[in-house]
Amino acid sequence: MAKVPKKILNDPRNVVTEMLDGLALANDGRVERLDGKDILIRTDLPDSKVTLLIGGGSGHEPIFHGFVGKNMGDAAACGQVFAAPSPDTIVDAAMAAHRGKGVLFLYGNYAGDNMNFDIASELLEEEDIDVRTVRVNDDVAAAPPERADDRRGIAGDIYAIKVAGGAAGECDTLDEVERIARKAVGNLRSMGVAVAAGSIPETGKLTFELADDEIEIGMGAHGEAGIAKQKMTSADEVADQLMERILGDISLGEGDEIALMINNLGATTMMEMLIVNRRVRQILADRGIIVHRTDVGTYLTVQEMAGFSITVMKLDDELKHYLDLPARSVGLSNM
Amino acid sequence: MAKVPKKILNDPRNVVTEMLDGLALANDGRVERLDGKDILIRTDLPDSKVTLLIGGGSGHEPIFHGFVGKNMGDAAACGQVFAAPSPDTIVDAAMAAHRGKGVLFLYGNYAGDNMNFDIASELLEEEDIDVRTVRVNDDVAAAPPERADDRRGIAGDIYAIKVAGGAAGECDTLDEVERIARKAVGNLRSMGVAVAAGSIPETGKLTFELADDEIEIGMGAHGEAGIAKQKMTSADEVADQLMERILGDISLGEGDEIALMINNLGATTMMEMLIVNRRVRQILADRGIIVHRTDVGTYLTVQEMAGFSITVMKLDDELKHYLDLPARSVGLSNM
Amino acid sequence: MKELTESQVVEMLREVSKALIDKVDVLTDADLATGDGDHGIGMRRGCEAALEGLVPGLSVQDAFKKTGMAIMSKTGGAAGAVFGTFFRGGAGAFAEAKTLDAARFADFLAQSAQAVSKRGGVEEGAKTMVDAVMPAARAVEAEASDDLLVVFTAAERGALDGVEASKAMIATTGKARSLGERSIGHPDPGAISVSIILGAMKSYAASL
Amino acid sequence: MKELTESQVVEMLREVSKALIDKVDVLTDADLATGDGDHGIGMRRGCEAALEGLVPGLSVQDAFKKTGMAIMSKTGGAAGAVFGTFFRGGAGAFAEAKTLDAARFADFLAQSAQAVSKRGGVEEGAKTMVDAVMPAARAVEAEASDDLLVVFTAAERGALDGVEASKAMIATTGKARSLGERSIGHPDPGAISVSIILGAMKSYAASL
Ligand SMILES: Nc1ncnc2c1ncn2[C@@H]1O[C@H](COP(=O)(O)OP(=O)(O)O)[C@@H](O)[C@H]1O
Ligand SMILES: Nc1ncnc2c1ncn2[C@@H]1O[C@H](COP(=O)(O)OP(=O)(O)O)[C@@H](O)[C@H]1O
Ligand SMILES: [Mg+2]
Ligand SMILES: [Mg+2]
Ligand SMILES: [Mg+2]
Ligand SMILES: [Mg+2]
Repeated sequence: MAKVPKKILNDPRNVVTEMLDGLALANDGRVERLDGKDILIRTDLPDSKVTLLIGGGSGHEPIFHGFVGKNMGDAAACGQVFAAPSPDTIVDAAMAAHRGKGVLFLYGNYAGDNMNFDIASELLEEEDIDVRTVRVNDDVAAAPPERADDRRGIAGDIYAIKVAGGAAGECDTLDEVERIARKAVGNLRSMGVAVAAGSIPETGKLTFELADDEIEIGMGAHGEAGIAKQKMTSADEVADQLMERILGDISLGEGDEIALMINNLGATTMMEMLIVNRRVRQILADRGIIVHRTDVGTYLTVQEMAGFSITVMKLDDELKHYLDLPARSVGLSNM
Repeated sequence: MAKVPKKILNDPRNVVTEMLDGLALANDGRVERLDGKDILIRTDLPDSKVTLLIGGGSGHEPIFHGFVGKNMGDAAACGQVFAAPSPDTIVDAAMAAHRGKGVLFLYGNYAGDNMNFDIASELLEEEDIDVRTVRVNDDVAAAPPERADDRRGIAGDIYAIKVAGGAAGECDTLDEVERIARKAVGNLRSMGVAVAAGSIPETGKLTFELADDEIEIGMGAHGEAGIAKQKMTSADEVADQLMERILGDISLGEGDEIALMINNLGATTMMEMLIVNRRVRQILADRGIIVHRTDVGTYLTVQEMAGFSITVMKLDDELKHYLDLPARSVGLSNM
Repeated sequence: MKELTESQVVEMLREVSKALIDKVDVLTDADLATGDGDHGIGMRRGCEAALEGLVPGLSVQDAFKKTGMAIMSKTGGAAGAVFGTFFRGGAGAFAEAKTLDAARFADFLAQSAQAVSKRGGVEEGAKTMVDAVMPAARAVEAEASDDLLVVFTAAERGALDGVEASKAMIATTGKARSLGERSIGHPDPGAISVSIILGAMKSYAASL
Repeated sequence: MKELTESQVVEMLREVSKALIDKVDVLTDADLATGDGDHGIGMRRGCEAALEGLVPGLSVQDAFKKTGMAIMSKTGGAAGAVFGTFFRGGAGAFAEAKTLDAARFADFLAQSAQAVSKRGGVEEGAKTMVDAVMPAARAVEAEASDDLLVVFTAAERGALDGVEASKAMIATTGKARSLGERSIGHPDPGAISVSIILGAMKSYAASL
């Protein structure tokens, strides 16, 4: 097995707690940890609002803990690295963030997350809190369209959070927020490529192996297998492969508008992503697809995995409105 | 020599051009490449303003090309990877961005940048354009205080650009913008630590070597040697070492306010930086130093180098005002 | 022996927790092969919490429930939910009981098997821990003995058969799902944990 | 031979460019040892641009200026500025000249040495290409020959001595500065480039 990355850490078993402390401090007072739990919550929650609860395993930085704030998540329930949060964490987060109008759970579609959030949702119903669930399943590599419910949630999470967060900020009912979040998720398609593995600090082991000249097209956000291992190839060819799959999965034509995200899985240079963006834009321009906004950066990593993913969200006026609402957090806009 | 990172690129000799194309496209119309040159320039430049020209070698992502926009650089002159831009590039950028009120050159203090910008400045004077130069020299590891002019510019560049950009947006005279930029630079101190090397795409070679259990404290932004190589140690100890040097170099006491940046040199996880932030905040709290704002992210990399730097800028009301002005660009705030 | 006292049950569940903690590397490697590599450290985290709660004086039912709650709240991930459910889901079989005997254990295992299958939304064949729990429950049922060592031995045997059988399965849930055919040949990590749990019970009974 | 015609000068500068391009790996490795590793590819970029501009019909002065301008605008970094200055800074020595002879070349080298030292803000001893240019200029002066092969040979010799001497120096400018004492033992990459330039001139003269 390949050499494990050198890391500057204290006790590897405490990474999540120490990280959440550091994150709360980095948020300049806009969020805090809830009673030392693995929960980040807004300090500026209005008295009455529909609550957006996000969450999932840690280690996919800066998601989820980095997307708590106005017009984003109201709180995040954080698990250990690559492990869904426990039902208690989710329940505690939901109860603390609840402001009388119900809670939308928004998270990536994984067996572990589904089970833990479902248990939490059953417990919250006993407390008479209205809970709805929307699962992000944007990874087109994970299953064919007819089994879209089996698809994983990857970087599409961010656009979903941004839209749902905006809706939860402005809309009056849980029904409405759920409807809009569902529309966002239905319009999201992503796919990634990995060139090198990431690791879990506590095990110190890389999560998969790739030969020196190999890449994996369609790899998931925990190193789950993708479509195929193949020989390293050019940026243009990789962009072509990913875009062919993505555009083949959603109806997009001349004049349609999209949001476009190129997300760093960890150790990839921005240079690579910008070079890929150049090709992606050529492909989109050829089809007359209009890019309303572009986000190139580090939004959902797999620790130090090298590689990137491309996300397309088809837009309408409503989605555009909520997506573009201003928001500020460690994971989003730092300046 | 260690294994070179796998990269998804096209021709390694064209990385800068392709990257700049991709970057201009990622900026959603707010910047463009100037006539296919290695120059990015705002598309929304007002008719009359003091011009802020930034620039330097490429490969330190997202600086400089990612910081062009309102309240940031008006244009960026970009060199090849780790190589200062040529005088023509600088002159062309300055001429195109000049709006009648003179040009401030703001860049990192390196022999190559100094010479190329100086030549450009001589050429621009022949065109009767008023040019001033402010060099960022925030790296306390590079030389003792009495030789501060020998210090390199590292992540302090970003705060300097942010302050000078704000000043160039609001102030009427080059004198005033220069004064404010100089104050920002005088108040900046940074220091970094490297745990693994980055590489230049065109050579495919790592820029230095470190043993598996070694780190280099004080390493520069091109892999220049720092204070010392030492054995890998804990996040808290590394934070202590960097902060001791930084705080020993600037007078900061009870009640003083700072901006704090923890900058990813490339392949480091956000987890590591947040854990470091936790310790940094303890150190600052012990001294009663107030953190006005925190920026934890990827602002100035050395390609896929692993490691991070810490930057402190001492603030007064004027610096705070310009630092906090809203700005949006690929490198800054993506949402 | 025919039954375990309350304090023996607590001791046995402590041995179960320690056995899982001891096997952290085995579980890590198994999960690296088909998943994300965190199954070992997840079970360790849960079992360390269980050890804190497993103190003398607990009833049989509470000892199982406490173990399940610790795992459910500290392990996280898929394993937290399903192993939490495993220990809690069948604990009703011990309601009011002052001892653990073969009949109640058989009941526990059968109920737990139903509970995890429901929670996970999977039947046998999906390459999960359900593939170890179900055969273990059937083996206990078939054995129809009232000797606990015999019963635990049968349970471990059933689980180990399940681990073996899981190698040939194509995962249809969890992180291994995306491997598709590439998951063939690897055992399911959660199934291995089930065999460790039941094996530790057997060893405890044998040690009495 | 005593002089080179205009077209021979163009040819010679083409050979100089090709020699630097050929040595890309040597220069990369030298710059990796003390700097950031881009000196080789930087000189290659500049020299490739120079080759495009070095076409028949250029005057002696223009051939040097064109070479300098190509390097200045395409190499970038410290080398772009100093080697651009090297070729341009002394080119005035060839003003109006129809040929390159030893006296004019000595003049060129002396003026260039001054120009690069001024541009870089450094004297000898700072571990830069100035440490190769200055001894080369002095060697040519000392040689006082009118035979170009002799002159170029002396120039290369001076530069190589400078490369050798640079090993013992502690860098006080450029990216090697921060190495401090750790820079001792490594030659300066820019000094190596100077020796390659002058060596290519010698080889060209020898080939005639
Ligand atoms: N839907 C499911 N139903 C039952 N068990 C499951 C399900 N999904 C996963 N598991 C079990 O969980 C194990 C993985 O646990 P773990 O690695 O700790 O969680 P994660 O998959 O979240 O990383 C699998 O080996 C499998 O036995
Ligand atoms: N101040 C200076 N004056 C003269 N030459 C210098 C100076 N700084 C650097 N050099 C020369 O430039 C060479 C480095 O060139 P190069 O690697 O291309 O540029 P950079 O240092 O910008 O990466 C050094 O080896 C040295 O000879
Ligand atoms: Mg997991
Ligand atoms: Mg350089
Ligand atoms: Mg796992
Ligand atoms: Mg160099």
